[in-house]
Order: sequence, then C-alpha cells, then structure tokens
Amino acid sequence: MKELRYLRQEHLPNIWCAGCGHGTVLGSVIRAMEKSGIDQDRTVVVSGIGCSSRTVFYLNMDTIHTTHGRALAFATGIKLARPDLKVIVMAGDGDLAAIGGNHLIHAARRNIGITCICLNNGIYGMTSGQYSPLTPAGYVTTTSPHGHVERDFDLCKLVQAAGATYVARSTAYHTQQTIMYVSRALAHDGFSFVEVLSQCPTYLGRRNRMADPVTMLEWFRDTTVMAGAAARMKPEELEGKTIIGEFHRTTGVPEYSRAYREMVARVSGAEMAQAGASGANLMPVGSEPHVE
Amino acid sequence: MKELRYLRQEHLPNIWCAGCGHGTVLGSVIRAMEKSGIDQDRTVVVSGIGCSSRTVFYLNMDTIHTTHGRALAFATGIKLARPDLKVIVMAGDGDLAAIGGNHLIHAARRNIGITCICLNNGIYGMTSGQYSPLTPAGYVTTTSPHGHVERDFDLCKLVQAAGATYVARSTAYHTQQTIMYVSRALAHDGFSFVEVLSQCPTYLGRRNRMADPVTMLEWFRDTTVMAGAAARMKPEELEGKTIIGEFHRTTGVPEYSRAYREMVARVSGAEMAQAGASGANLMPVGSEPHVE
Amino acid sequence: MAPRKARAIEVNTSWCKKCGICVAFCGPEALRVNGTGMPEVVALDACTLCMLCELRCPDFAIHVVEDKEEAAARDATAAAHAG
Amino acid sequence: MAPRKARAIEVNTSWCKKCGICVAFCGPEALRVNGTGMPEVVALDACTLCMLCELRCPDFAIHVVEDKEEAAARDATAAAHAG
Amino acid sequence: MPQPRLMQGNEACVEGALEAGLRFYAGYPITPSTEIAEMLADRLPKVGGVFIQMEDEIASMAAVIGASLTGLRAMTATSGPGFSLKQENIGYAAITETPCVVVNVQRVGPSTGMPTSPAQGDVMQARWGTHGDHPIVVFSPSSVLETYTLTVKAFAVADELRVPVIILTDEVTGHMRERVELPEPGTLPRGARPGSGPQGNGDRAPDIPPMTHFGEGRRKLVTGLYYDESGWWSEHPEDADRLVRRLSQKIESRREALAIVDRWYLDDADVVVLAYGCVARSALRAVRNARARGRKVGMLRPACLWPFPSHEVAAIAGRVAAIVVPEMNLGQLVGEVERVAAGRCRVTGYHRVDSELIRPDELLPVLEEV
Amino acid sequence: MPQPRLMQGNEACVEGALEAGLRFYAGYPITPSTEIAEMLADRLPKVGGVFIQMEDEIASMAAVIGASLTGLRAMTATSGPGFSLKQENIGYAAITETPCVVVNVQRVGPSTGMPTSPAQGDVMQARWGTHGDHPIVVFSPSSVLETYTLTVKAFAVADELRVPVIILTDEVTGHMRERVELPEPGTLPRGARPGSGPQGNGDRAPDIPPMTHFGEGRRKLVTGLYYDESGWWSEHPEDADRLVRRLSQKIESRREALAIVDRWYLDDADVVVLAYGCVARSALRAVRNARARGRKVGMLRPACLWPFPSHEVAAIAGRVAAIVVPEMNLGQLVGEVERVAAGRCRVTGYHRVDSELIRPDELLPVLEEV
Amino acid sequence: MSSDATEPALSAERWEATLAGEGGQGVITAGIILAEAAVLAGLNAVQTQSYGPESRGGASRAEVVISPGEIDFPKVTHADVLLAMTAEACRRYASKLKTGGLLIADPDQVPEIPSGPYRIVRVPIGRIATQELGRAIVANIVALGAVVALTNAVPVEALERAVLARVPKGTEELNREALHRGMAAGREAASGTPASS
Amino acid sequence: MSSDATEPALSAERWEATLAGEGGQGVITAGIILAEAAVLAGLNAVQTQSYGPESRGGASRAEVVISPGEIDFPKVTHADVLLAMTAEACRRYASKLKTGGLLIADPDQVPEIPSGPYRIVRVPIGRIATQELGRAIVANIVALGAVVALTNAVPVEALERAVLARVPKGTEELNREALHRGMAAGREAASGTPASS
Ligand SMILES: Cc1ncc(C[n+]2csc(CCOP(=O)(O)OP(=O)(O)O)c2C)c(N)n1
Ligand SMILES: Cc1ncc(C[n+]2csc(CCOP(=O)(O)OP(=O)(O)O)c2C)c(N)n1
Ligand code: SF4
Ligand code: SF4
Ligand code: SF4
Ligand code: SF4
Ligand code: SF4
Ligand code: SF4
Ligand SMILES: [Mg+2]
Ligand SMILES: [Mg+2]
Repeated sequence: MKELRYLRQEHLPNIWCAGCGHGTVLGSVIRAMEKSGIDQDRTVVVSGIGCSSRTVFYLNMDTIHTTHGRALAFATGIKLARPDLKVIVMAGDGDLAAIGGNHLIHAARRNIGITCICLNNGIYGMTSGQYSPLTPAGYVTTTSPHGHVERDFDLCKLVQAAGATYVARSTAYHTQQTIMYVSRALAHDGFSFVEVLSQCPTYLGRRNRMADPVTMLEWFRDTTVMAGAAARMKPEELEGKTIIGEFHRTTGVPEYSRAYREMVARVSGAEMAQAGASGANLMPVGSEPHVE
Repeated sequence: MKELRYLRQEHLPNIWCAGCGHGTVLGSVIRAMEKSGIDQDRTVVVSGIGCSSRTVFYLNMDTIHTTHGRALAFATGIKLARPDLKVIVMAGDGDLAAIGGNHLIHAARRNIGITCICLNNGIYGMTSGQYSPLTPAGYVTTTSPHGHVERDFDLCKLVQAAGATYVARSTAYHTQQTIMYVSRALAHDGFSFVEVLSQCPTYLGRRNRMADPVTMLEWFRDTTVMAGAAARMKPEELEGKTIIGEFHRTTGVPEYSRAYREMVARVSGAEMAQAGASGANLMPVGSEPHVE
Repeated sequence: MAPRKARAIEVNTSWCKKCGICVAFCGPEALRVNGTGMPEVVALDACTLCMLCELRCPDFAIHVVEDKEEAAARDATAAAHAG
Repeated sequence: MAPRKARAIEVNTSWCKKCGICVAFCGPEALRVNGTGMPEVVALDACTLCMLCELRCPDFAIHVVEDKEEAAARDATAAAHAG
Repeated sequence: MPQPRLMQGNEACVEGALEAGLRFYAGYPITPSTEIAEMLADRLPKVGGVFIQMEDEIASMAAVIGASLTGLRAMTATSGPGFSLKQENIGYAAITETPCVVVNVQRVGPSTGMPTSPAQGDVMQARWGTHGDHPIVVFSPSSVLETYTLTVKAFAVADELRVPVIILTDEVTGHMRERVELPEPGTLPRGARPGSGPQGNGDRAPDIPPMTHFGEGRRKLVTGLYYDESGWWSEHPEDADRLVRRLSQKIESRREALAIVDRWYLDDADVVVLAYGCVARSALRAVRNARARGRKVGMLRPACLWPFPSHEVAAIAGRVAAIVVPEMNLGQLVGEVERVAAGRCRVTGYHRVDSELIRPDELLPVLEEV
Repeated sequence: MPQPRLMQGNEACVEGALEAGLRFYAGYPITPSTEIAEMLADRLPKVGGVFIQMEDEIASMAAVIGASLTGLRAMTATSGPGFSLKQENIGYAAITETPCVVVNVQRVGPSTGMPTSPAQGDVMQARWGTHGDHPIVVFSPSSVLETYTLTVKAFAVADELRVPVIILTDEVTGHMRERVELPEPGTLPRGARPGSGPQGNGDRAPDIPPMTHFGEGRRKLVTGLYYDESGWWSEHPEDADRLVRRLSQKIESRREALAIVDRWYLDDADVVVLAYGCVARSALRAVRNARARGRKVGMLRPACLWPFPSHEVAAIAGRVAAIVVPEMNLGQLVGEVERVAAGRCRVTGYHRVDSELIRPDELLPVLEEV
Repeated sequence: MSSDATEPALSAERWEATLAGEGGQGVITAGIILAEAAVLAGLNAVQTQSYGPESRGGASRAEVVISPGEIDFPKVTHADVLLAMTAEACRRYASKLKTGGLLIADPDQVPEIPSGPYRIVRVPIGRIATQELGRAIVANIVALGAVVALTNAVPVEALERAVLARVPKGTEELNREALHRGMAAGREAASGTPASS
Repeated sequence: MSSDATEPALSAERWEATLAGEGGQGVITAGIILAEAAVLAGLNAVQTQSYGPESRGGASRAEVVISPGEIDFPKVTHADVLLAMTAEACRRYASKLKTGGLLIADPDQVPEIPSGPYRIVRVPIGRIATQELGRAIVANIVALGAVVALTNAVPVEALERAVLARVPKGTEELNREALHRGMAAGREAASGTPASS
C-alpha cells in the first residue's frame, strides 16, 4: 500500500457515504500516481465543489478546493504561473459539465497541460440528488421527479471536439483501466481528460432501484462496452450501453503553457536586444477607444 | 426587396463600420426569413453584446439585446415559456464561444428548438479588437500583439458534439449558402446552429494586412472548401482551409420544449385524475437535508 | 429562355457606406466606384442579375431591379414548362 | 510459476464503512460479511490475489498482503525469465 | 379555509409562489435553497408550468427574465454563491423593468463558508450587489407563514412596479417547520403588470410604463443599454438621467407604501430592538423577557429591508435612548439604522457570525446594558 | 528621474503594476478598462510574465487567484458587468487570504448602460458585492499619477494584508491623459507577503498568518469553506467566529493606517466638500472658486474609500455646518458620510447620473446654498 | 409573528425537545413527525434542525418546540427532553437539559451517560429496531414512541396519524408496530421493567 | 492633486481647446498630440475624450487643457478654441466657446457656421488632406497645424516632435507636410488669403 503516502491518512475515514464510488476513484488515482512516480511536492490538485471535489481534502500534496465549477480556471492560472508543476483537476459531473462546462471546453481548446479527472456519478451528490447534465434520460432525481426529460450526453465526445489531446473513460468498477488511463493522462503533454463513472448509491441509486452500491457496480459492469468491441457492434446493440476505453490520444499539438513560454522567450529576447523600447506608443494612430 | 419588411428601416443606416460583414449576414438572414415565411409577430430574436449582437436593433420583430454571452440562456426561458414562438439567437464568436460557451453546449445538448446564428469574425469587434476563441492562430490582435498563441478552433464540431441536430457553416462571401442554411435551420425542429464567417476589416483586417473588406471577402473565397469537396481531399491539402457546408442534420431527436410539454401533459393529466393530492409528503422519509 | 435583364440598379446613398464590396465582386463589371466613393452603374446591359451585389451589400444600399417585361415573359415560359 | 498466495487480508475497521463491495465481487468467495457488517476472511487459500477487493474498496480499508516467500520466489523466476 | 398544517419555510415559499400564479422556475441547486427547486420540479408541471434546472445560476436568472418577458410569473431561488453569480442579470432585470422574484436563502459565508448553517450576511449585497444604481425591493420573512405571504406579495410588487424583488430569507426560516394556517386561496392581492390586460394598473402608476410582452405582435426591443421613452437605445445624457432617476424613484417614492413593519411595546420604550428575519424571533423573546423584568424595551421588525423604512426608524430614533440591532453578520443593516438615526439616539449592533442563531439569553444583557 | 510625459490613466495603472512586480494578468476585455489588458498583453511577456485572456471574467478572477497562490503578483481589470461576475471569486480570495488586485474602471450602468461614459456607480458594490461578511480594501485615484502610485500601493497592501484590493477608477480617470512625473523606480514601497522570504512581515502582523505557496513542498490545503487555525476545514462555531472576525478585523483595525486623505482649507471651513475619483477634480475647482468668492469652504478627498476614513470624517463633522458629497451616482458614499456624521452636521449629496462629469460651475451654487 | 396579538405569558406551556444522533438515523424525520402530531392535536409547533455536510454520517439534530400559544424563539433553550442516539450527541446536549428534564438514551450507543440534574431513561432503541422489528431504519419511530410515552407531549392518537402520514406506503404496519414497541419500551424503562426481551 | 501645493490663481493661464468631429477623423489623436506637445514644451496638460459605440462613425471629441500650473478640473469649461470637423460638432460646441474665443471650422463640412461672440476662421482641412496631400487620414494633423498656428498654444517645434513621435513609421514626411500645410492654411485663412489653391 505504498500509494497510501499520497493520502492525508490522518484525515481518514473520508466523509463519503458507505459505498460511494468517489473513494474508489481516489484509490485508482493514487495508484496511478504511484505508478507514475508523481512528486508530491511538485503537484497541485485542484477541485471545485461537490462530494467528488472533496478528494482534494485527502490527497497529501498541494491541494485547493475552489468555487463550484471553476477548478479548471484556477488550475489554468496555476499552470501558467508554474508550468513546472504537475497540475491535476478532480471534480464531479455537475462541477465540470454543468456550471464549469465553459472552462472545460476552453482548457481543452488551449491544450493546457492539466490532467482533468471527472468523477461522474450522473447526479449532484453534495446537494442531495438533483439531475446533472450526465443523468441518464428517464431517471428519477429530486429535480426530475417525473423522469428526466433531457437526453443522454457524451462528455468525452464534447471534450475531444473541444480539443483535448488525451481522452478516456472508465468506471469505478474497472479500477485497473482507471489506473492505466490516469497514468497515461498524467504522462501526457497537453490537456488530458479521464471520465470515471462513479456510483452515488445514496441519491442516484436509491431513487432508481440501485440503493446498494454493489448493484450500481454491477450496472457499470453490465452496461459498459470497451471501445474496441463497440467499434465492431451495430448501433442497435450499443443501445443503452456506455462505451469505455481510450478515445483519443494525440501528440505533436503544442502544450499551451509551453507555447506561451516560447513566445515569451522570443519576445523578451527581442526586448533585451532592443533595450529601452518605450511602451508609450502602443496605441496605433487613429485607433479610437473602446466600447461596451 | 420584400425582405426589407423584416428590418426596422427607420433605424438605418446601421452603426457598423463600412464593409463590416455583419450587415451582409443580417441581409442573408432576412432573406432566409422571407423564404421561410417567418411571421414577424411570432418570432423573437435574442442577442448578447457585441457588434454582431446589434443585429437585433434592426430586425423588425420582437427582439432582445441581453447581457454578454447569455443570449441562449434568455432564449431558453423564452422558448420554454412560449414553445409556439420561433426563437432565434444571433450573436458573435466572442459572445457565443467565449463567455457564452457553456450556454451554447447546453442548449445544443437539450436540443431545444432555437436557431442559433453565430456571426464569427474571429475577433471582439465591439471592444476594438481583442482575440476571441476563434481568432486564427498567429494573428495579431490588441491582446495578441506578438501573434496569437492559441490553436484554431472548430466551433461547429463542438456544437455538434454537444448535441445540436442541425449544424452548418457559411461565410459573408457565400450569401446564397447562408440563406439556404439559415432557411433550413429555421425549418429544423430542434437546436440548429449556423456559423457564418463575417469580416471585421476594422480590427481583424487592419492588423493582419486585410484592411479592405474586399480583401477579407477574397480571403473567405480563397480559403474555404465545401464539405463535400473536403471529404475527398488529403489532410495536407486541407491545411489552412476552412470547411463550409452542412455538417449535420438529424431528425427524430425530441425537441426539448416539446418533450417537456409532453411530460407536463402526462403529469398534469395524472394530477387531474388524482385530484386533491397533497404536496406535503414530498420528502421521502429518511432523506436528510442539503449541503453546499 | 431569354437572358434576364436589369432595368435599373438603385443605390440608396443615405445608407451606402462606400465599402466597395458591390463593385469589387461584380463579375461583368456593370458597376464602378464613382467620385464620391459610391457605386454607380456603368453597364446596365452587362448585368447578369446575379444579385450578388445586393446580397453582399452590408448596408441594404444597392438594389437590382429586374426588367418587369422580361420577368413576366420568363414567368410565363416557366409556367408553360411546369404545366 | 507457482500460483500467488495471500498471507493475510487486513481490514481497517475504523475506516471500513461496511459497504459490502469487497465481498460481493470476490470471485473465489474468500471473503464474507460478518455479524457487524464488516468483511471477514473465510478462505484465505482461495484468494487469488486479484486485488480487486483492495482496488475497489472506497475507503482504503482492506489490504491483501501477499505471501512474501511466494512473492520472492516469483520475483526470482520473473527475473530469470526477463534475463 | 385551509387546514392548519406543519410546513417548512422553503415549502411555504413554493406554496406562496404557486398561489401567486408562478408558471416558470429556472434554478441551479444550492443548499439551503434546494427544496424550493425540488418541490417546484414536482408541482409546476402539474399546473402546466415549467421547471428547468439550468447549467448555472447565471443562466437561471437569464431564463427567468426571458420567461417573464413572455408574460409568465417567473422565479429563481439560490443561496450566497449563486446569488453573487446572479447579480449581473438582476441588474438587467432592473434596467429593463422585467418583473421577477429571486429567493436567497442565506447561509454562512463569504465563499463556500458553512453551507448548512444560517446567516444574514447578504443584506447589503441584496441592495448593492450589481453594478450601477438600480432599483430593487428586498423582503425578509421571519416565519413560515410570512414566507408564504411575502412570496405572494413579492410577485405582486414585482409585477406592479416592474422590478426584481428579492426574498432574503435564511437557513433557519427556510428549513424551519412550523404550524401555519394559510389564508384562503385567492384572498391575498396578487397584483398585475401595468397596462397588461383589464386589471393593468397603468393609470395608477404613471411613472411605470405599461408592460408589453413578446409574442403580442408589438415587435418590441428590449435592451440593457440606456434607452429613451420610446424604448430605443439612447446615448443622450437627458435620457440617461431620466431613465436612471425614474427607475430609482419608482421605488424610493414608494418607501412608505412598501414598508412592512411589526411593532411591539413602542409606546413607552427607552430602548428599541430592530431585528429582521430569523433573528427577530430571538429578539422578540429577549424583549418579552426584558419586559417581564420591568425594562422599557420595545421592538421594531421590518419585513421589507429595502427600501428601508427610514421614516419609521427616524421617528423612533427621536424618542428613544438607543436602538439595538442584532444581526447574524458583522453589522449590515445597523449601518442604515445609524445613518437614519443621525445621532438622535445611540445605535448598537450585536453580531453573531459563528453559524448559530442568536439566542434570547445573550441579547438580554445587551438590552439591559444600553 | 523619469522624464515628465503624457500618460493615460489606464496606462499608469499598467506602469504601476509592472513597477510593483506584476507577473500575471488574466482578464476579459471590457470598455473602458481594455487598454490595461492590451498594454499588458504586450508588456508582460517582455518581462517574462504571463498575460492570458480567459473565456470570461469569472475564469479571469479564478486564474488570478491560482497564479497568486504560486507566489506571483497577479491582477485583473474590468468594468461594471465584469465586476459583477467576478464577485463570487473575489469572496474566495478574501476568505482564503489570497493577495490580488482587481481594477474596476467604472462606466455608466446598471447592466450594459452607457459603456463609454464615466460613472461612480460601483462604490457600494465594491464593498458589498460578494455574499457574506468579507474584508476588502478599495482605492479610488483622482489623477493619472495617483493611478500609478495607488496601483503600486494596492499590490503592497494586498500582499501585506493578504486581501483583495480593488482599484476603483472611472472612465474619466482611466482614459484621461495627463502630464506625469513618475517617481524613480524602486522608490515606492512594494510590500511583501507575510512570512514569505526574508522581507516577510510575519512578525509585524500577528493577525495575518504567513503566506505559503504552491510548489514549496508544504502540501497545503486551500479551501473556501471555513477553516481552523491549521487551515483544515472546520464546522465548529468557534472556528467560524474566529476566522470571520479576524478577516474583518485585519482591515478594520488598520482603518487609520490605510486612510489616504487629501485636505484643503479645512482650518476655517464651514462647509466641506467630500469628493473622490474624477469628481474630486471638479470639486476642487468649485471649492477654489468658492474661496475666491470669500466662502469658507474646505475639501476632503479620500483615496481609500474602504475602509472608510470615519475617524477623519467624524472629526470634521463635529466642527462644520455641512458636508457636501458630490458623486456620479444617486448617492452611495454619502450614506457612509451620513452614518459617520451621525447628525453632527448637515450632509448633502449631489448626484449626476447622466454620463457627464460633474462640472465646477454646477457645484458652486450647491456649496453656496448649504 | 403578529404585532396585535395579545402577548403570551413567558414560556407558558412551552415544551422543548432535542432529538440528536447522526445522519441516517432519522432524527430529523422523527422531529418532523413529533411536530406534525402536535399540529394534528391542535397545538402550535416548530421544528428546526442542524446538520453538516456529513449528512453522510455526521452529527444531526432536530429540535421541536410545542406550545398551545405563540412560539417566538423557534429553537430549544432549555430542553424538557433530550433523545440521544449517539454518545457524541449525549455528550454535547445533556448539559443543556433543563433541571428536572428527561434524558432518553440508547444504552448500546451511549454506554456512559453523564449524570446531571435530570432523569435518565435507557431505551435500547437500536436493538428493538434491528432485533425485534428487523429493520434498523425504524429506530427513529421506536425512539419517538419512547419519547411520547415518557412525556405525553402529544396525544398518542395524533402521533400515530402523523407517523402513518409520513412513512412510505407499504411500511405502515411496520411503523405502527415500531411506534407502539417504542412506547412500551419507554414505559418499561421508566418503570424499571426490562425494555427488551 | 496634492494638498500641500501652494494654490494656483484661478484659471491662471489655463488654455482650453475642444477638437470635435466624428469617429475616424482622428480628433482624439490630434488632442493627444497637442497635449504631448505641451508636455514636451514643459507645460502641464490634460487630454480627455468622449465617444460613443459608433467609434464607427459617431460623434467623437477630444478636450485639451494646457496650463503652466496645476490643472484641477480636467475638462473644458469655456473653450479658448473649438475645432469643428463636422456640422454636428459645430452646432453642439460653438455655444460653449468663451467670449472672444476662436472657432476653426472646415467649410466643406460646416457650410453654415453659427455666429456668436467669437472669431471664426474657415480652414478647408479635408480638402487640403485629400486633394493636396492625397491622404484623408492626415486631416487631423492638418487641423492641428491650423489650431497651433492660430493660437500659439504650444511651440511649433514641440508640436512637430509630438507629431513625429505618434505617427506610424514611414509616414513622418507626409505628416510633417500636413502639419506645415495646416499651419500655413490657418494663417492664410486668418489673414484672408485663400487657404487652398
Ligand atoms: C455557485 C454555486 N452553485 C451551487 C452550489 C451548490 N453545489 C455544491 S456541490 C454541487 C453539485 C455537485 O455535483 P457534482 O459536481 O456532480 O459532485 P458530486 O457531489 O455529485 O460528487 C452544487 C450544485 C455551489 N456550492 N456554488
Ligand atoms: C460581462 C461582460 N463582459 C465583457 C463585456 C464587453 N464586451 C462587449 S462586446 C464583447 C465582445 C464582442 O465580441 P463578439 O461577440 O465576437 O462580437 P463582435 O463585436 O465581434 O461582433 C465584449 C467582450 C460586456 N459587455 N459584458
Ligand atoms: S451523496 Fe452520493 S456522491 Fe456524495 S458521498 Fe454520498 S454516495 Fe457519494
Ligand atoms: S468593429 Fe468590426 S465587427 Fe464591429 S462594426 Fe466595425 S467591422 Fe464590424
Ligand atoms: S447583379 Fe451581379 S452582375 Fe448585376 S450589378 Fe450586381 S453583381 Fe453585377
Ligand atoms: S456594397 Fe453597399 S455599402 Fe458597399 S459600396 Fe456597395 S452599395 Fe455601398
Ligand atoms: S484479492 Fe481477489 S480473491 Fe483475494 S480476497 Fe480480494 S477479491 Fe477475493
Ligand atoms: S469495500 Fe472497503 S469499506 Fe466496503 S466493506 Fe469492504 S473493506 Fe469495508
Ligand atoms: Mg456528481
Ligand atoms: Mg466577433
């Protein structure tokens, strides 16, 4: 259990409900850290607000519990200020996909070197069970008492379309895959995204005949298909299934904080050369001022 | 010029710079309206803030100029409250893709019956020329004086991945396509998205050797490829090209405001049947209160 | 079918902003920029009624008027064909 | 290669929340739920060292200790093969 | 007559809203306001209304304004962090004179703070949270029944005055369950939008333009820019001046009409406690205890915090020795009391910010000391 | 000694920030603040710093806090609507004691308003804009030179006190170009974060914990929940009380130290004008004109609005007949003056909200009348 | 709160209870039912609560105030009754019992009950729920039975109606039994008779 | 603004100019250059501006105050000079000229100049820029030349330095010529000599 060094063990047991998948995902993450030899003194883990975002309370490194939805924006500041640090975001589906959706697509678009792990339990756990953008269609939650009217949503597809250069999905049942994908994400140079389906027996499960965490894990086991296998299946066969696996992995796209530093090197070099340049004439003649 | 009835002609000339593409896009939109027989008295056009968002000042129907980035959120309220009205959003790349990106993906995800037209000039025109998420890599803007460090971004791809059921791209040069795509978008039952590249000679053009609007239109002409042709081209050949055309058009996905009304019909019917049901016992026994 | 013809090309001088787009992309060079910077018709006959000047004008300032007789004739022809 | 063996399976009773996950998915049924709701070992020998109980436990509360001698032997074998 | 029943504060807000004709709710979950959303998710579809959980609080506020502009009575509910996020669009509702109701069930904070505990830390924010001078009305209920009646009234005022109305409640009042006897449905005034339909009050309020709606064929323009009397965008200083002053005056000039004040033992009081929201209940008990000990203590409870009932407080300040203002914050409304008292009597704040409701026994010595 | 030169207010803010060691800027364009971003987009890379235009104002504020937590001096700039959006995260900076500087170049509004015109409508919002009781420091410069010096000071105060500092300027001051002679670089005090490095002021300010940074191997936790003295999340009332009171006190207790006040002709004044920001320049002219006409008029100009220099204003209130507070809003800081004056003298506001700078000639009759 | 009401006598007839335990034990539901029973019986009642983010296991508390007249301060000041379902709850609130008040504790959860100027009654609530009724989840109803049996705070008939109105359909019988078993256990415990067989 | 400075005489030596036109005419740039020239000449100067969202064509105005001493109020109160590049600008600001002030207008843009207690000088600024210099964009520099020639507000040498420091590289000669042509035109117009050939 060498990986336990990544936890603030003095603060365990954690606050999560019995059988909450978030603890399992946290376990997979620290094993991936161990595997990747993550340096606890050069890593910052950033979360938002939610049960999932409480992970940063237990990780034994620099951690920050920010405001709801904004983890990636804080992380962007940290990464740009200290590109040498490993920056990881861990947060929930509500946090990253609902209120934080814009920061997610823009972090992906910039390909900034942050590893983002979405603990997707398809519900707002912390606030007691309202629907999230990832709640399955038809499910009952406290804000969809008559069955959820919205469609199912594929977050990995969105993040990939936004420009992420590493994208994978696993579940709290598939711990070994999770460890593998998170390790690869941590090694990736660019924006890497791993969605991990996690169970919330207390709110999603209880209202949808899966009050037992074991039932929820069986649900993950029985309704997921590996990407490779899915590619060989017909659409009808995939009905109701969630595809897991590595969806996207590309290199050669410049990582943003490095690309920025390269520009800085170019510009500040030029600046040194042409010493004494004044900033006084920044406004081009004829440029009129600014509005709204 | 029957289409001019869709304009508040008494407020012309418009405030845009000479040669600004937004006027051209507005022209294409009113022609599409004319073609589609849009009822001026049953249509609401919603914008955010930006030069492009000033379109709503000139459209002769119910129009609303909201806050920066929030047009689709306002429009969602309008559409859900009055599903019988045609609801159209017209706004800029900054408005829809930067600050408003989250509302864009969630409106698309819900497949709500709104036609969203993005006037993409790759710049913040209204505030005098800062980069937007759609500014081409390397371009000079007031906030990328050393060349834009971020990557090119494909907004249509994002919106499609988010769940839009009609997605197309045109340019201010390609007016006939714009009219066709906007007409189809207006006829579409679900979330329809048309991105139209528009020129801002004043800020994007002037700083990037395209001060003349004609040069910018030539740029659109010379660097775009129709989707059909693009499908037959090699990646190298597509380097530096923008693909235009219809990317996605699917039916059969339920439109959100209707899906919601169907649930309402089901539930309120049930309610009538079982008259006198009390709301007092809404909280399941044992459910504890709510946090954060 | 007889080629379509323009009867007039009208410029709304109080809306036109002299951007030059209409003139630049008129294939048959039916238009040119006049001394004040506005478009003016130099070859009405050359106009192919492509309507691109009108479609691309950002200011709703140029209007190509189709020759009505021609148009009527054309419509009649079209109707005959359709019938 | 000799099959791997567990020397012990430790449960941290102050962290365990009695969720039952470890027991439910133990293929060889090496574990069961005891009277207090916690997992307890019923067949250490049956344990295949798949580690899934430990990997899936949300509370870091169960630890499968591999038999060191076995492990050492195995490592030696592996090293030989690798060489 | 509805039967007496035990009802939660947040539930009373829901019942009040439905009684007022609420037909549109957009929100984003946040403790301790979430029950409002949850109950409406169930109830609204049953009356043909719409409930939607938006992607965030900003979008919720936007959707509420959009729906209101079509003529529906619309509302959102939130707590601290969400209230901060809604501010920009609250300002939009104010300048466009779009009626809407925003509930803020206050919790401890700045930032995430202590999400499950009560506070009164957003009193000044409710008045000044958005940029620029803007009109706003803020109600603060002290009981479950009053949560109901003030919610009905909030919709009436929002519509009549075309203004966003904030219901500033708190975790205690919102989560408390209390015996209530609701008034007969239809008995509380429900108000109407000026000029809309036969009950329009256009004639009664010449400073408030008639409200027209989308879909009525008026082809109207709504904008957050300053506009002239025709509704068209304007940059003329005179239009700016006229608009901003009118918007502000329509509330200021109704300060007395909007005031809701409860008074106890004021006739002979030397010391008066001014308290609102959940703390008013602690204060009332403390005042009664003090009276029982022969102290000449009175109490004033404003249920409309903004506009502040300055006329009433000024009058009292002129005839008592001191006003004590206990609040679950570090001193917010007490500043307004000081301003209005203008030195005519002592004004003392009493603050508690540790997440616990102020208790009568801690107030008693404060009252006896001043 | 730097040469005298013509400099714009927003440019002076940039020069001041760079002089203070700014190394990180995140922002989102908005008139009339945008020049600050634009100049920094050019200048920061040249000194090895980072400029980033984020997707919105919320993200900008978040990125600034993130960067500051690594030890960089960080700033953002915005105007009205953007300032409203930043409020939630300003509260986060306040509770986590993360130094940062937020510039708000005020424009006319609520909502979009009149984006290119000046106002002073965000004075109360700057103090109360985020939910919950929170510490904040707000500076308001009246000239281009002062924009420079106050910006340098803002960074010093933010670091020393571990607090967000708002520079509340306005379209006039921000866009005005004025002859300035900047002080010699390195001569203005730049401050330091408590306990960080050899210049840390840890010993000097026992109420402000040392600031540690990410990447220093401390494995620290930062949270917007209430926390105990070890920094760990806490739900204990005692911790809540200690934290919130300390955060507030660290500013309140330095009210006099933070005060920046200019005084003119106070010795024999019967009437005093209290003005700030761009309006102070109109007021000074009016006061001088009044003096030329033999009126005993004085003037007080606070450049630190919050904490408000109550000690100074209270003293003056005790010896003059009236204080006149001209503002480009409907009366914001005047409320604080009234509160502090507590009836010892008349307090009169003078308001202009039509987008035009208050002119000396309109103030003169006001001064002569009171 | 109405200003024209005639003023009630101080604390006249005001009865206060604290029901304390941890998340999941249902003390808040118990508090709600108790208050509902009071309302059904024509009394005035207020129920308040306090809980942490650890509704997933952390401390949880309901307070109920019952009175024939107006209830101004809605929280318990000096409890007439404390129900302690955990040791932590007992430690925290026992001292706030009024002199002569009643402390009801589950001896399996609270092995050491601090003594004070109050009466202590030990009712093996959890054991009754799990062992006799076979469902841990009804412990709160058992407790409620004990509280009411020992205090007569509300009429039994109102209490039973309130319980049945709140519990999920299909569990009415179980809950009725839990209630009565709790009442019996309370009476037995008070009279010294063993509470559980 | 410093409180210890000795107080300046009222309006002593304070010189005020309003340069008004529409977006794109460069009046704000002209104002900046004028103020910069004052600073180069050792004077104090403040430049302010006002513009609308129609920087794309709407009204645009620069105000410049020059003084050897402190400048408190930064805006024009009673202008010594008004430069009117459009009829609208002339109509709006002419009445705000001080008695005896100077109104410089482009007669092609402002056909009808309202009369008042000020001196009027007509300089065909636009025509000089487009026809003589071939670049409409230098109209603002032409205008600046006229203003300074007619007022001596700043030394010519300082003005020329300020112009050259502000204009894009490669356009120095053009702008210098525009400046001098403007100065000559101003002098000619004042002396009655035709301004433009
Ligand atoms: C601005 C803001 N809005 C709302 C909340 C309330 N809130 C806290 S956590 C949460 C959602 C949590 O859902 P998710 O991110 O999926 O995490 P989970 O608890 O399910 O792990 C919400 C809405 C908040 N704290 N701040
Ligand atoms: C909350 C907020 N932030 C920033 C602004 C300033 N602003 C106005 S328009 C705009 C961007 C406009 O860009 P785009 O949407 O692309 O429209 P364009 O002007 O290019 O047509 C910005 C940043 C604002 N009005 N409100
Ligand atoms: S509420 Fe759900 S997500 Fe939160 S701790 Fe419990 S099981 Fe986990
Ligand atoms: S600034 Fe650009 S986008 Fe705006 S009106 Fe001018 S050309 Fe069009
Ligand atoms: S219609 Fe076509 S051919 Fe005719 S003038 Fe216009 S652009 Fe030229
Ligand atoms: S395109 Fe329109 S605005 Fe441009 S020159 Fe032609 S007519 Fe004028
Ligand atoms: S390691 Fe595998 S086999 Fe062994 S106890 Fe755990 S789950 Fe069972
Ligand atoms: S999985 Fe972990 S917490 Fe759950 S029962 Fe097993 S040891 Fe306990
Ligand atoms: Mg979740
Ligand atoms: Mg744009």
